[in-house]
Amino acid sequence: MNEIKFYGRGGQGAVVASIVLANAAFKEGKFVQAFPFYGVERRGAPVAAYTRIDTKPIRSRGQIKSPDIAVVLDPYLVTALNITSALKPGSTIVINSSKNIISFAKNFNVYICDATAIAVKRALGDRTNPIVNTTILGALSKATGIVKLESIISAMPEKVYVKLEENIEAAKEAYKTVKKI
Amino acid sequence: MKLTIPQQELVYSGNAACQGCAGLLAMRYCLKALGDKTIVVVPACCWTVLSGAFPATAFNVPMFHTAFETAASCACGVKAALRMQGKDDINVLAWAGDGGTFDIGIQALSGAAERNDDFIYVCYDNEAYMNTGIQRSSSTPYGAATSTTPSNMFKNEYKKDIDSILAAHNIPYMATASVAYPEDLIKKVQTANSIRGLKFIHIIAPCPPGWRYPSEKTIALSRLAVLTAVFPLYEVKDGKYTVRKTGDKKPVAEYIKHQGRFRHLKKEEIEYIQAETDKRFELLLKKEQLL
Amino acid sequence: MKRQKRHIKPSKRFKSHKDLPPMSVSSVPTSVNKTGGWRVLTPVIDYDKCISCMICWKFCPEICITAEDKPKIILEYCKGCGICAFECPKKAIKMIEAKG
Amino acid sequence: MKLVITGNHAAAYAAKLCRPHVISAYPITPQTEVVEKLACMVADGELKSDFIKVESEHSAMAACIGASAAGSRSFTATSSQGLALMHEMLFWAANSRLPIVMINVNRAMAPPWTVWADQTDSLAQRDTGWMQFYCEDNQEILDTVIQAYKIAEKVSLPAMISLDAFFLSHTSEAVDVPPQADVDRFLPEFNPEYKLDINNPRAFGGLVTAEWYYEFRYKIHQAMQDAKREINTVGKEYAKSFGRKYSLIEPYKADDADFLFAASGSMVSVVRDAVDKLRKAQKKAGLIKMRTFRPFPKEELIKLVPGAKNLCVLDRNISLGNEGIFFTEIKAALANIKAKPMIYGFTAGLGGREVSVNDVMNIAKSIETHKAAEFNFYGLKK
Repeated sequence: MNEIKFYGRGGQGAVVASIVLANAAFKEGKFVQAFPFYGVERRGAPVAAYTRIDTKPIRSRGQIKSPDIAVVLDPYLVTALNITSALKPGSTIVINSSKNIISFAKNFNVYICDATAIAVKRALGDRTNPIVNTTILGALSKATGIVKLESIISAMPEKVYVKLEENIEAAKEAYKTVKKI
Repeated sequence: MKLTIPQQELVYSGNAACQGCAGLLAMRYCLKALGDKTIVVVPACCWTVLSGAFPATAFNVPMFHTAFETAASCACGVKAALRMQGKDDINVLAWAGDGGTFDIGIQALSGAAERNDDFIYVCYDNEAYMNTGIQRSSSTPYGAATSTTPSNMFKNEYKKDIDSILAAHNIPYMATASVAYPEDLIKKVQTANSIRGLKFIHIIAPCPPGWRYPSEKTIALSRLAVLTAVFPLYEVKDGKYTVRKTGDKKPVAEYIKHQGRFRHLKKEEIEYIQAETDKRFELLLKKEQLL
Repeated sequence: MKRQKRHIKPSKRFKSHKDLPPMSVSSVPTSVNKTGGWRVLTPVIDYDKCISCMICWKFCPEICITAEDKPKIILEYCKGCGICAFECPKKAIKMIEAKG
Repeated sequence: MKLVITGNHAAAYAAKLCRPHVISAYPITPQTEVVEKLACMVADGELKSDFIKVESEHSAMAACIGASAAGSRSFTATSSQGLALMHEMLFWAANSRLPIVMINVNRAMAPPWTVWADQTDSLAQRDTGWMQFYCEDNQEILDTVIQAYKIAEKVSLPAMISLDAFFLSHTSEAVDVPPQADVDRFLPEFNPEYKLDINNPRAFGGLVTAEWYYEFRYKIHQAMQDAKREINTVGKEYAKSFGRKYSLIEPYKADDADFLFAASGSMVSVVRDAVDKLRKAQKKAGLIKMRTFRPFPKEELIKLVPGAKNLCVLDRNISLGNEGIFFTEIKAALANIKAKPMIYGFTAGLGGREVSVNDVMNIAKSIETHKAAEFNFYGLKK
């Protein structure tokens, strides 16, 4: 079973990302589950969302204590929320960042991709609040291979109602530009 | 450096309000006006959550969280107790959103108004159920898209005229206010506080995620609401209307164009809003002359 | 503005039900939560243009601009809403793309 | 001094003697004389209280909550539909740990319209965190209101005192109304540690996540357990001051009884007569008066019951789809004890139907002659 935790801020689309990812895996015949952590969602405040993907029916619910994949939509959260403390050694971290900001990258597979630049270039969200969810999924697909890029693209229309084309292009670009550190 | 409003701050930073929240500013100004001898009663609304989770509080005054319908009835109980304890000098402020005032809490508010209970009721009006994710309320303006009135079925009813409803209760003082005019807002809260009985203050409170505009424009929209007469500033003291004159009205389109919640409106729908706005503003000016 | 009192981080204060008040009673100022991390854009004041009119202080929802001779922005709390920059009559405040 | 007064007026006198700062109530048959009497007492200057004439029961409880949170003793009274409308605010009061005392006249829930006695209205509120007392007569109404403030303010929980519509509310009987000075000595000033205080700005009721909500609920449960002790303690103190002793439950000729009744409300008096009659007929009958429903007196019940062969629980209520509510709770309390009597449940008197001594005798007979089922609708027009 893959357990993915999305770290974002209110308004960045972390919840939508978790659902699009689940839909994508579902289209590949997997059993899926996606849910946000319901707390104080405020534009800007830290928000968590989760996706479980498995080959057999998923019975456990509730928060994922130590995910094997972490997707960080806002690089500031890595330090603010001390993300690595919850991660098992050897798990994968995909960060929306133009530079490496994890000092002890050795016990994790760390990937970075400047999703903000890719999103803002296509006017996804606005300057004070770029929406990077679909973009980062492109990077996640390449970095972990848990779902194909095509599945993510075909899953998008169910949750992305505005600027679908730009979202698809952004995911493709992230898929190409994501780098392992 | 001369300040035009009191310097004392009774709200703490570090609260959980969204970036550019007018509701946060409105509370900041009201507590500046009332000072620290004030108890606040807050029903379910954005302030329920943004004021901090246990054990933190964004208030530097005592406050009580109460049920959605009960801002007015709970505040009435607080004030009655304080009076019986000989502490009648303590201000009681009922602080509710538009849902808690126009819809679910109107019965308790009407009761308090009819009894002329002695406290200030402030409605910070962001024109929808923002705390629960932007669902339509009776305060949502005609034409606006919300999560329950999507743009292809936008809100078809005009904003409920809560001010006239309160005025009809013949309460001693009522006023509208905007965070773009803090000096005016604070003066009105202090005027209200100098009067016995039920005082109602209705503050327009633009909401970046709810109205879909960039957070830096909160003050601009709070100003345009007034200048376009969509939300005119006025007072009603013992039935006498006093409307703040702001020169020639700006076209409503000036106000609407910044807001994503209106982006779907066609020309004739905006014209309808302009016509309605003009008609209501004319009526308000007539009330000022007649009453 | 008086310094807000330092307080223990909320979550560290209680160990069991015995430590809790009878119901949810809050007295720790929210200033223990540094909301500065919410920003995407950061306001920077150009003091050559600033005329200390204090309009930025007046319109800041987060109360994180100081009311002194020259206004200063307390970045610990600024959420980067951009109101100060937008409303400044002298255009003395710029929103830059950094946490600042 | 002794007065011949209705249950409603007994409640009003009791409230007055407790000097509530704030009364906030909405009229509803058959509670109206409570609020009317209090209104006159305030008008005549007999009672220094702010009586807020609210526009609904929901606001009645909300105003009491505001007043109590601000540190003032507060009182209200309601019945059936009004109590149901208060449901949300009953949780609000208990969870806020506010010692509000309320009279509830037990009246059947509509539709069909009815104004007569039935306990389902208050029993339906059993999980709201309110202590619940059921009174047998008008004296007990007055005495229980006074004790309830002392108990409530000690454990910081609200208390609901129920009395049967018309059988008590509108029935006049002799009631000893104690002098104000004695009640002032018995009932200390209300001075809560947690209240809205401008010298100590705190927020009450703020958001709590799964991290602590569970523990806050436990604290209320603990307070209910403490209340079991307090109810008996205050009941003894009341005997010292006023000569009438009260406790969680009250046995009547139960020590050597092999046939026990359990009943609550005004019906208890009728069962006392039936027990006396059965005793005369050489039958070892006894009664357990269920005075308190929350906190539920499980431990006391377990002490009283062994030795009895049959226990017959009378309910003027019904939990639809199950059975009488006291019946269910008493069975649950006794589930794991060894020497357990056979327990029978009888619902009777719904909607104000009379329950006479003969009815109780018939019930006893139906058990002796093994005609009774485990749960029975007594007096149903079949």
